[in-house]
Amino acid sequence: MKRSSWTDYQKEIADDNYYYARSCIRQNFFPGSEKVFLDIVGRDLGRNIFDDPKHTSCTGIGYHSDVVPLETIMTVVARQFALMSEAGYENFTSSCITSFGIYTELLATWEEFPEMEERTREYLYKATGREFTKPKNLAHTSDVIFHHREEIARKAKRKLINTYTGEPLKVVEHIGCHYAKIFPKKGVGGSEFPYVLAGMVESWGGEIVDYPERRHCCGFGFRNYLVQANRGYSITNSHKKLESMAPYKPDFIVCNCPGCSMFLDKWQYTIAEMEGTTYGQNGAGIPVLTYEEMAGLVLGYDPWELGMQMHQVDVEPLLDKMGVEYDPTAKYLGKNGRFLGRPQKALVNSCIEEAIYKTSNRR
Amino acid sequence: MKHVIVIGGGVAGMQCASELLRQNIAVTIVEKQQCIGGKIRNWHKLFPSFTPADEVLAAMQQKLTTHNNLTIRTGCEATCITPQKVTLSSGEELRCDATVIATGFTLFDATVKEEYGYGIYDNVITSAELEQMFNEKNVHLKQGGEPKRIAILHCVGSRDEKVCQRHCSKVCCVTGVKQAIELKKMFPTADVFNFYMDMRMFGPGYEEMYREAQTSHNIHFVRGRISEVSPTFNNRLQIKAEDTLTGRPLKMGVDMLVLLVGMKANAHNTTLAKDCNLTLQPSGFMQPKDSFLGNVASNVEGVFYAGAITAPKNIGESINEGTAAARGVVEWLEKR
Amino acid sequence: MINFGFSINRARTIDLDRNNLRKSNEIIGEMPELQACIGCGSCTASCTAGNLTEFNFRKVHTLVRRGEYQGAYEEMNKCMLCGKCRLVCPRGINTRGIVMLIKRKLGDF
Amino acid sequence: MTFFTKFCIPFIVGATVMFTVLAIKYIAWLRNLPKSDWRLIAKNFFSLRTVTALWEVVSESLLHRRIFKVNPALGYMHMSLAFGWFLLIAVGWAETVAYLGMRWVPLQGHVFFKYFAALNNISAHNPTFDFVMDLLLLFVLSGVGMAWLKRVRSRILGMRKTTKHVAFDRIALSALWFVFPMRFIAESVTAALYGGGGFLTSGMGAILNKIASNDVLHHIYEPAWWLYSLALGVFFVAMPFSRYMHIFTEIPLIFLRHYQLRPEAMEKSYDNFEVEACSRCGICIDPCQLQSQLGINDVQSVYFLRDRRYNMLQQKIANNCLMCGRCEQICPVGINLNTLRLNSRSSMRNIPHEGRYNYLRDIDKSSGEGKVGYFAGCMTLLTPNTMSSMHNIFQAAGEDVWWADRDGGVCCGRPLMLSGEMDSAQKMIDYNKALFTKHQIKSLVTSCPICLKVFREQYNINDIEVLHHSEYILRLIQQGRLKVGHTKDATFTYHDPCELGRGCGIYDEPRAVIKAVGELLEPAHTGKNAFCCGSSVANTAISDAQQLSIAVKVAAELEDTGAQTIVTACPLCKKAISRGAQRKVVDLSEIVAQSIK
Repeated sequence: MKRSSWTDYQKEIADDNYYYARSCIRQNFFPGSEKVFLDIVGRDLGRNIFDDPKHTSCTGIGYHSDVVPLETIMTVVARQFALMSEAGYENFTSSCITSFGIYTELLATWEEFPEMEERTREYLYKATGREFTKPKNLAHTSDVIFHHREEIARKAKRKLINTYTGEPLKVVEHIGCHYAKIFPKKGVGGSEFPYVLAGMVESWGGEIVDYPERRHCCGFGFRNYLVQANRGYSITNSHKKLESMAPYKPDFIVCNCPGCSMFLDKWQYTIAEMEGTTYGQNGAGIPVLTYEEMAGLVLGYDPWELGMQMHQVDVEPLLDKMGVEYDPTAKYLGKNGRFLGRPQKALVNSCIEEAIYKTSNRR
Repeated sequence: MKHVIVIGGGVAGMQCASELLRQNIAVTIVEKQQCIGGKIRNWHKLFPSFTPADEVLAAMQQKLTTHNNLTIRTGCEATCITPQKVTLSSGEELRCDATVIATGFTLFDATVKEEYGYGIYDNVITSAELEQMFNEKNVHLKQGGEPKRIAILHCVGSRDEKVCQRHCSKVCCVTGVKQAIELKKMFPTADVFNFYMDMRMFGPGYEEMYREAQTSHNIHFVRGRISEVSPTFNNRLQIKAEDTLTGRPLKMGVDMLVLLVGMKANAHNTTLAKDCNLTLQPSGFMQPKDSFLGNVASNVEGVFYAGAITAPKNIGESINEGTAAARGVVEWLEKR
Repeated sequence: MINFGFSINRARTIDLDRNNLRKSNEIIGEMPELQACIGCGSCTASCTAGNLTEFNFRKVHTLVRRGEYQGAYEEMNKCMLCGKCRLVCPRGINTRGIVMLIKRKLGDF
Repeated sequence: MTFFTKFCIPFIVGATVMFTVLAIKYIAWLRNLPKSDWRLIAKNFFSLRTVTALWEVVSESLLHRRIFKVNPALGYMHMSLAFGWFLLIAVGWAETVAYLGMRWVPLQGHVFFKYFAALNNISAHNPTFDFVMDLLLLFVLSGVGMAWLKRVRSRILGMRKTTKHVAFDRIALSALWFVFPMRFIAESVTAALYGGGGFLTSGMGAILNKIASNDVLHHIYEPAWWLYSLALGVFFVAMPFSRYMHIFTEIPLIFLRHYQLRPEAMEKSYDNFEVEACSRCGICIDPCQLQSQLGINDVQSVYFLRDRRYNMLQQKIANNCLMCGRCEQICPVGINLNTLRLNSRSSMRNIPHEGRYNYLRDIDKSSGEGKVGYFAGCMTLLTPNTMSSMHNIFQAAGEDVWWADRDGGVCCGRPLMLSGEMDSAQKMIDYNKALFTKHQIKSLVTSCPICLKVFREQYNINDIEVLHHSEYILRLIQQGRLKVGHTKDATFTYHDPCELGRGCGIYDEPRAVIKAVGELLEPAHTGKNAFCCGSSVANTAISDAQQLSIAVKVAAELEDTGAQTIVTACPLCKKAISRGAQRKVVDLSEIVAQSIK
């Protein structure tokens, strides 16, 4: 296979001075990821990034579930932009794929229908007394990591390599529908052969798995999950994806979108409970990482600092493969060293408590 | 002696030239490629009779070789065309009494339909490449070996607004059926699937060939456009489509995917239209003066069209238009 | 196993790699004319049984050709063999023969 | 007196085997007859039917009257073999009686009388018997000669095609062909050595005496009788397993048939008599349009019965029949070929399926009423001209009509029956019967002969009179309720639909109706001999192109009459013939509706 088409889909990504917008799902389910992103950009890469406490949810989940009207979300988005300008930034970066999709969509809408932008300005002013400027550069946070991937590679403490065999780790990447399927030109590599995560994986020594359902939705699908009666549809789609990738025996899945990380991870547990099927090389599930976690591991962060104990599928087998040093007993310790309790044992997080992790026999 | 410049040395241009020569008119053929013949040169056999393309080409060339009043200028393009003068890309100007534009079409670039994986996966090929393989008598998979299952996708770059090709390229359906039969004859145990949106068997013998493909060659026809192509674990191509006649999604692994690339208007047409005051259709093909009474005339007196310059056409129609254009030129010259 | 109140749906996709096409090939082999169907729907439009039920001859035989046999025998059993479809088929397919053949191949006689 | 010598053994063994097998077969078949059939036999045994049956045995089994009707040469051939041989046996018996008086003589004594006469030194010859026996032998030999000829060139005997035979048939046939020539030779040699014999054997004996020495004749004397006995023995052994089983089977069949036994929708023991009474004469081959028009050579009734008898019947053979009834109509043995084929199909395909057509339960949303119910039939829905014509006719006659299936109904069940699925067909029959009962109609008119046949034969709706529209229209005209104008220069020809003519015996009514509106010109094949249109629902094997090919031929013959319009009385025939015709093809109702005054 000749993967060259991604070069047709290049986008401009700001190099420094980012205004950071958090993600609802990520900060709740993968809080370590957002923390480590700020650390990587601010500390490791020495770039300026502003985490503004004033910003809110973009209301994208509500929008895609038909409970937030277009005018409302436009005004909310306008307020985020206003906050950005007020803080003196021009480069907007959002942690959430859906937010990124929303921002892209609304900027495009305003481009096509200037009268809607005018109306939004009016609403925003009436509601908050603020005025906004559109960002000069809009990027998803994965774009930012992608932009700096070579620098990260230079600073890497570990590579995406199986230390038992010396082979590159096999990675399934999933970019999330709202990243590039709506506006392919706004995503690195477009939607057919997206490159934003693949670029990171390749730069850091891993190997991308191209499997038939690569472009398929993770199964979240907003109202298909949110309405309980529709959840069968949601899990069926995740099931389809997992079935399709399983023969390739991937070492882990890396996701762009917080929702996708959550569903590909947690539905593995549900599928195991519903029909007894488990995926992964030892039947203990395929670990699902956010790209921030992947970058963090490469840069030598402690997995528990990255929040990887929050995952449904145990990550220890992957950590062992990568040769990550970690304290198994510290997995469920809180910030102050207090034991937080452990989740109940289930098919996909069955890693033995006292951990007979294979730390020897490494090359 | 009158002198007419025919731009484009494909079947339409060649036929037009030979008709004009018969009327004692001197002709210059301006051809972009290094030799005349046009796209038929790379074609293997022509539907629906499976006539070797060589035979048709040789017969047409035969008509031209005997004439002294013919000049062939290969390797050059016409940049400006008026009834009295044709400017070549080299800057050279040729004087004449009338011009015929027979520059045909451009094959659709299949890489634009990225989801079909052309240029990405090894065994995704275009219909034109398949003809080339037929010509070389060497149809095989990139990794070697014979295909066991082949999919042929119709309407690649036709009837697709996503790639700004609204029009139907007219000949691909028939070509798809023809190539399916040829493949089946070559690999009798292979399964051949045609994915179509509509089967437009407009010409004589076409429908019969279609039926023949279905019942005598057991070629499968699935009504539905392939949506995406992905590699599979065992190095095949997985294609997805909707089998619209059952209303169910369909997927399967194939060894080879043939894309029936459509006819695109030459990019050159736009500048030609602007520089020479010719009218363009929304499709990018040139607009003939009238769809019924002026098929081969342009909106500029003394500039004529022949062949696929005005719309997708098959070989027979293009040849006929060559004749019609020559007739139009003669009438126009007599009138002047 | 835990009941979460929802289930994993069976894929609706026709998977030609998984479907066993042996019977389909036998059916087409015995009556190749079935392949001549152009999906015009005349058969179903004129169908006596289709007037009373959801029976769709065209759809069922198309599914059978794709190796989707489940329920096809039961569907074909709705046919009354009246033969109107054969009279209207523009491709001259021996539709009644096809019904009987599919039933023979998928049923027990 | 001795009536045994070694060469008799083949004959005795053969005869014993034959009679044993025959006895086993007949006893088994009779034992398995259903009670209802036995009751029929008991009821009719002591009646005139036995006498008429006896007469039919003579006229058919011996004289082959019906074959004579088909073709005199063929009739003569069959008669010479059957009747000739019978007379040889009967007169031969009389001959022994004449020579020896009324005394018991073993079977071989009668058969090889000429040999034993010489052996026992009965020297007095009876020239009358000698002459008669030789004449009879010549009679039979002429038949054998014709049979040989028929094998080589069947057309000489008026048959385009003759039967292709199986191994047993070939053995029996070869043996049979040898029996009479061998008898001729053996008796001639006897006559040469010991005198006697009539004009044939003594004549041949004289020639033999001239060309061969006494010594040689003595040498071939015993072998000749051996060969004769062997031929008989082989024939007898092969006979119950070959087509010659018909020789005896036809006799009980004729009796049983006279006692009103008939094959039915399901196979039963009586069928054995019909199946094995088939002599494979092959007369059914020629009228078969699948043969004459399409060149299909292995599906005709003779092959169907053969395959069924030897348990090698395949669906593709059983299904490939138009069931037009042209062969049944001509069959010299009078076998119910259509019914047998139907019940074979039924055995192969009838899978009782409780849940099938359950959807018929709650679909009845019919409304309206009327004394006369009109059931157009599925096919008629595709010939709306027939429906509107019927509408006009009903209106003109002031009839009070309830339309049973104007907006689509349930099939009558006949097509399913024809494919052998009797149990499923019954569900349709039950549905429609309930529908007719619900609407309290007094008579039921249909435009479709396919429906008509099943309404009449399977529906058991005795309180409702079932009429084909041709019968109904004729009745309206005769009653004066419908006034039609007669146009002299309107010429029509009429195609008899199979299900209407041969199927229901309705030939005259449509013709009477046509004559009421114009002139009727008959095609070459008409009435009982009318062709099938080729699109019969009974056939699920032939292709569309094959159907068309038959239709073109049929249409051409109809057009040859010179009539302006082709009339038929079946929607399927109309559709089929229209495809092959240049001239207008209409339903009977259409010409009537156009002529209403």
